[in-house]
Amino acid sequence: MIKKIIHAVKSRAVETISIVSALLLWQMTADLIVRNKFFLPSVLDVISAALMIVQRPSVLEIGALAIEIPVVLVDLLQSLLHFSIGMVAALFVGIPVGMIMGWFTTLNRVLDPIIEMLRPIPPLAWIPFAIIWLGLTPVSAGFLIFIGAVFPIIINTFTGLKNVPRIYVEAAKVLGCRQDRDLIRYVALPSALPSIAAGIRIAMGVGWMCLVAAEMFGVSKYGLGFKIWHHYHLHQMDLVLVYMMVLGLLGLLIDKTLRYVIDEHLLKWQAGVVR
Amino acid sequence: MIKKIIHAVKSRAVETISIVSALLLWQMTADLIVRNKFFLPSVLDVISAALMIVQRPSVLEIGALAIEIPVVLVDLLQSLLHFSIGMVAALFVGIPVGMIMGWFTTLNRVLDPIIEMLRPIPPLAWIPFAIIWLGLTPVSAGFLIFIGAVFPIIINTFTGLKNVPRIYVEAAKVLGCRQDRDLIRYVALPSALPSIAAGIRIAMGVGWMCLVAAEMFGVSKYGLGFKIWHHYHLHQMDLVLVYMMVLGLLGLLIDKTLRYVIDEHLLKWQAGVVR
Amino acid sequence: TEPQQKKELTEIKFGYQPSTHQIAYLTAKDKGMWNTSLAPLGIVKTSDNLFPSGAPEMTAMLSGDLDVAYVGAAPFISALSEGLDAKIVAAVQVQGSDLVVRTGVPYEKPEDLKGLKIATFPPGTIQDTLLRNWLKTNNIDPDRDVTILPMTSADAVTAISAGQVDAVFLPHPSPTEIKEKGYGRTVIQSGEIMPNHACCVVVVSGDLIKNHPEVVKQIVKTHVDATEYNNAHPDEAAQIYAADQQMNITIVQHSINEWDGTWVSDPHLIVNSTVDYANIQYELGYIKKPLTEKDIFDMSFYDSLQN
Amino acid sequence: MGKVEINNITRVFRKEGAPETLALDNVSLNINDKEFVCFVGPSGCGKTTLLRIIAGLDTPDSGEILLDGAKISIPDSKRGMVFQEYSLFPWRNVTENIIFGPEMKGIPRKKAKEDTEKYLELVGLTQFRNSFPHELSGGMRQRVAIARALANEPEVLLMDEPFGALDAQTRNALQYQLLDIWDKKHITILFVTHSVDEAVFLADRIVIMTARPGKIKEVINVGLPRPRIRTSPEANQLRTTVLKLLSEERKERID
Amino acid sequence: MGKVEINNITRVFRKEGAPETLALDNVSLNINDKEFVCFVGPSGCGKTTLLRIIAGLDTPDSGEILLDGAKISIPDSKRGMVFQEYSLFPWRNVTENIIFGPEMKGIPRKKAKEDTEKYLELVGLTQFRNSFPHELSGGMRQRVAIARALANEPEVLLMDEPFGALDAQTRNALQYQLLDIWDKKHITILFVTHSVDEAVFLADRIVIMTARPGKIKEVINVGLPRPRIRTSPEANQLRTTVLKLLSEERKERID
Ligand SMILES: Nc1ncnc2c1ncn2[C@@H]1O[C@H](COP(=O)(O)OP(=O)(O)OP(=O)(O)O)[C@@H](O)[C@H]1O
Ligand SMILES: Nc1ncnc2c1ncn2[C@@H]1O[C@H](COP(=O)(O)OP(=O)(O)OP(=O)(O)O)[C@@H](O)[C@H]1O
Ligand SMILES: [Mg+2]
Ligand SMILES: [Mg+2]
Repeated sequence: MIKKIIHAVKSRAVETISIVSALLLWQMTADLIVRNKFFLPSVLDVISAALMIVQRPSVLEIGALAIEIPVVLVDLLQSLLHFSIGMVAALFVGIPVGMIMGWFTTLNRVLDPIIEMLRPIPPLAWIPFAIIWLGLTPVSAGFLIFIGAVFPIIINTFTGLKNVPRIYVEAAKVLGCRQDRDLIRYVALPSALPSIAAGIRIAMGVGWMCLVAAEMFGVSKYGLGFKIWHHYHLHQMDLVLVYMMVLGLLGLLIDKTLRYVIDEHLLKWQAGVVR
Repeated sequence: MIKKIIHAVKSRAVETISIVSALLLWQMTADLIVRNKFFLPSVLDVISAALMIVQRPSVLEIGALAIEIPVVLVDLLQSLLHFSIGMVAALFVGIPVGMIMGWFTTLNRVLDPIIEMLRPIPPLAWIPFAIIWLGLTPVSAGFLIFIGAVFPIIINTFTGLKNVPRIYVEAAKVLGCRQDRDLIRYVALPSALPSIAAGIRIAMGVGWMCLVAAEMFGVSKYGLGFKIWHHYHLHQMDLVLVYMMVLGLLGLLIDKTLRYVIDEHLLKWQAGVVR
Repeated sequence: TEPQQKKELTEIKFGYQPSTHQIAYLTAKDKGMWNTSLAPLGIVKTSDNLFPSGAPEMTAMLSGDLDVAYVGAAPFISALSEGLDAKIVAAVQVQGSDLVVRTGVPYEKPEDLKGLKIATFPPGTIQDTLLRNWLKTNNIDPDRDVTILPMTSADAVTAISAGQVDAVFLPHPSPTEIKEKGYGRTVIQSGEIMPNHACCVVVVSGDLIKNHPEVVKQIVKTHVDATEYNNAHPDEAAQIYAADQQMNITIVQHSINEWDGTWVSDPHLIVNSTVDYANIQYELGYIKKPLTEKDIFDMSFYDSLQN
Repeated sequence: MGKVEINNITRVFRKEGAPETLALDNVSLNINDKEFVCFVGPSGCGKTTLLRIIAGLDTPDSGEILLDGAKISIPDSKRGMVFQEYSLFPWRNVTENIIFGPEMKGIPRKKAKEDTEKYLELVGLTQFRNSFPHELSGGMRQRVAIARALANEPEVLLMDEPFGALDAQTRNALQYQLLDIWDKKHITILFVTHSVDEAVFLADRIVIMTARPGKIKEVINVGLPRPRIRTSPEANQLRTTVLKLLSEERKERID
Repeated sequence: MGKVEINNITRVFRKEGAPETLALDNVSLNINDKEFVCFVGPSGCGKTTLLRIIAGLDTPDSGEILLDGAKISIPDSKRGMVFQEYSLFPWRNVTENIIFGPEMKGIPRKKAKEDTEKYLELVGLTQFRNSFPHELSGGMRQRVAIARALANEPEVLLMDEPFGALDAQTRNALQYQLLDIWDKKHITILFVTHSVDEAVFLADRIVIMTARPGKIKEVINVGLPRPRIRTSPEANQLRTTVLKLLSEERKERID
């Protein structure tokens, strides 16, 4: 067991060193250069603040059930709820739309102007409409995350489908794969997967970024984003940083899981084809 | 001349119809369903508000010079300034970092954990640090845009460089292209260009989105994003929409220019290789 | 190096927010009072930044980007407890927030609020603190009996208009706007909750206070003059504000006529409510150390003007 | 049924700022059902282009292709094709590549996989059924592509230098097996090759094409009984004839 | 100088959950400077793998490659390679593909472009100098790849079935030209081919490899004076010998 851990650490030595030295650099900058807890709290400040919110209990209510857990966990679950709503919606909308646009030239011409008009409109600007249309519900927060996440998915899916090597499409056609649906499913999709996967990664990042916007207008009283604002208004920068770090770590975890699934399961064949 | 225009419209018929019907739908929704100028101003409301800001003059100061131009133009220039600072920085940081990470496995392992930690931290959460570190300057606004734009560029550049077909790299190597720098420049870069270009497109979108966040904390008294907040605080939804539309149209223009340059000049060779 | 610093001071940087509370700053600017009064002291330039809320304004002050801030007392207090070197040198206004209940929601007495959703500024603000205290004194548990939602004023107005919240507790001019559009009615004003409670204040950086007291004194004097001018000419004040914000003049005028706020400059008026407020914040754990009158105020400039 | 009529096919590749390339110039040819036709001709004369047009992958500038009398314009599974370049799906292993066609026809994967074995044996790659294309040698990839095309049981099989990357022995063995399948399944085969030997061994008719612009220079009926003996005098004579015709084409170009 | 020593090279491809593939089994061979060596062997026997290892593109599990006595492990421009698969850069047109090597050496583009003409003529593609690879036929692409390798003037040239996609006439012409260049530039050539004719016409020595696992079965000295006559009795006899050796290999595999 211990050996296993040692082995795991060893095989991750580079990563570990990288993180540790980044933290050291931060601590030293905070201690020796900035020297102002408000401008840049040090690692230790952040850790002690983190311990505080881990110990502070809160009550999670699910229906009639009420469980007492650390407040940061409640925030985390709340944010994950918002995030999942937005991401699932973005995936369900973005991938099909991107595929349709990448495959059918005419539909691309129809959808492109509308999408290009909507795309630059920032998630923040949608807040009033989210309030009006969807109310102060998790769906409303999910909507803002959706807005941020859907366009990267569309663009990278589109790019992936545009760049399917011609030879594969032709090979499939002469093998009797005639319907666009099948061509997309059996040829374009696997071939575009690296690009789509990168799109989803970006979308997760942007969506996660939008979480903070999504939780700034009163959809809930918990949430990592909500707490960032909360503590920011109170100028408690150490807690702001703790929540930023939790947000960062959770985002990292989500991203790593995604990459693991993609690289190990979906793109295994790629290893030998690319450099 | 007129013939030319007619021809241009004709060749863009699908796009035109698409936009016109979207506008019609909007007008009808506003007039017949929502029926509340505050919740959803109609197209006509927006147009009349647009006329207003085009006519309202303002003064643009460049150094000692003071020119009187419509207020919306001042906003636009201010926003473009912020946007350019952020995008240029994102390009200068994102492409090299993405290339280095995509090419050198060890450096990828060093940089990846740090980047993955920073990535999910939302631009909004950087506001306090932007103010503290960079002050109330356009650079500060640019920084927030940079934060939003740099990660999509890194990820797509990384993905592009990871997926360079092995045969091209090997062909270059036996032709005497030995240094990593040259391999990247002459092989990996052109081969990864579609993916990098998609990353830049996404980054421009996200950066443009971040503009609204970047202009919400007092770096300037002009700017499209600033004006969205401003009019929103005054509950002038028609003007909010006008500015959203200007933002959208300008974003569209930037994107189209980018795509034109990429498709016509950089990726011309692609046409015959892909479907 | 201190005398050198003294010589270098040629510019004063102001921060303010888009609120009818702070018209004094705009009046002084509009009338050129800042420039004329400060020029003899070697100030050749005044510049300002407009902030949507107090938090970034205080952050900017912390990083040294602002010399003078027109700001709410609340964000100032929390910034102070986090190490900001600055003091309140004058009041700007007292009272001026309303509890507005949505049209169609019955309200007779505070108990009627039970079970409702109320939007107000985020925790730590004057509005949030006042509202919670008032609910408590009326035997309503602010955490269990009602749902308090933290929002910006714009979001809160949108939310009440769309029927997403039942009441809002906001500073002017938002209550007037809601009323004018027919979405709600004022049921209680903040002056009834806590008379003469502090709201906006003039904050000056410690650096300026220490190194350029004569400049600070002149700033306070100009502020007092502008406040007096506004009180004497409320319609013109409304016009100045509406012009600066490109806002509908009638709403501004109605707001100024209806609110229970008062433009004042005497910091003594708000000492008690501000210190009380700081104590409440400390008890809530929102700030880390208790703050005294000495920590918060420097009345010497205002007082020296009176003699 | 697999009667192919090639009627006056012309194909020009145009490109801005460059002289246009006339790849096929008014090519006409009738191919009977169950016929085995080989195409030979100089590099770049339009053989691939012709096959692509017959497959429905490219459209001629003028002329038409009739399959059993019906005009065709899009590809379908009746006309299988083995491409000149590597065309295996890199994300599918050997077995999955071969079952692609059957899968499209709705045959259950399990059944399709069982059927695969036969074709894997045919091309001598049973051991590599789970390998991905990038793990195969060039010749092996080409063999998988042949197995994939055969597994789909087309009526017309278009083969673009299918044995080009194979050593003489493997090539001979596969020639026999191709003839065997052709005989059993009654399919029409259009076969591009650079090996005159191969053409003489396989074809009912040999079509010799001119250098660019590609036209049909001559069509030669082989008419030797099968199984053919590669070294027979008749075969040798035919070979010489074809080579001579080809070398005329050659002269006009390099050196 | 281009003396290549292949010392005890073994290469195994391993893959989880599958039997490992022994591609090269203890292969040793010394190739003299300016020698022309042809490799023949059944498909999948490891010819490409061997060439890749010599080029420095793959690392052997054991053994080493010495070039003029120095151990090599990474590719450089001294050892040029013509790949079996299409390897032109799709984003560069024909001329730009050919000047890639010279460009890497720092030769000005303008000068490099002028030098290109010679090689374009050699492979008969002057007309296509501005075409992109996707606008070329299979054989034309392969010819560009040959021109690209030659333009780089390597000391050792590794050619993996370079003429596989060419018709007999083009092939013959290019064989002459290759010999000409080899003679003039004094380079060492390692040439993989499936055509025994070609091997007999070109090689100083012919290396015959066994089926997988690839070993050297036999090395045959050709020893015929050049220019050789393809149909001479000596050539015919040699051909027969090589074919016999190859067919032994074949037997153990398909059918
Ligand atoms: N997509 C294309 N764009 C432009 N020109 C093309 C294209 N495809 C083929 N050509 C041209 O058409 C001509 C015929 O090409 P094709 O591929 O049919 O030749 P081929 O007979 O198959 O030659 P090979 O034996 O070398 O494969 C060539 O000159 C080629 O340059
Ligand atoms: N990357 C790889 N991964 C796994 N196996 C491989 C890989 N490359 C080659 N092989 C295996 O090594 C063996 C030799 O392959 P190689 O490409 O060297 O053959 P070859 O002699 O060039 O054949 P051909 O004449 O068909 O091109 C084959 O069995 C092949 O499956
Ligand atoms: Mg061809
Ligand atoms: Mg090979």
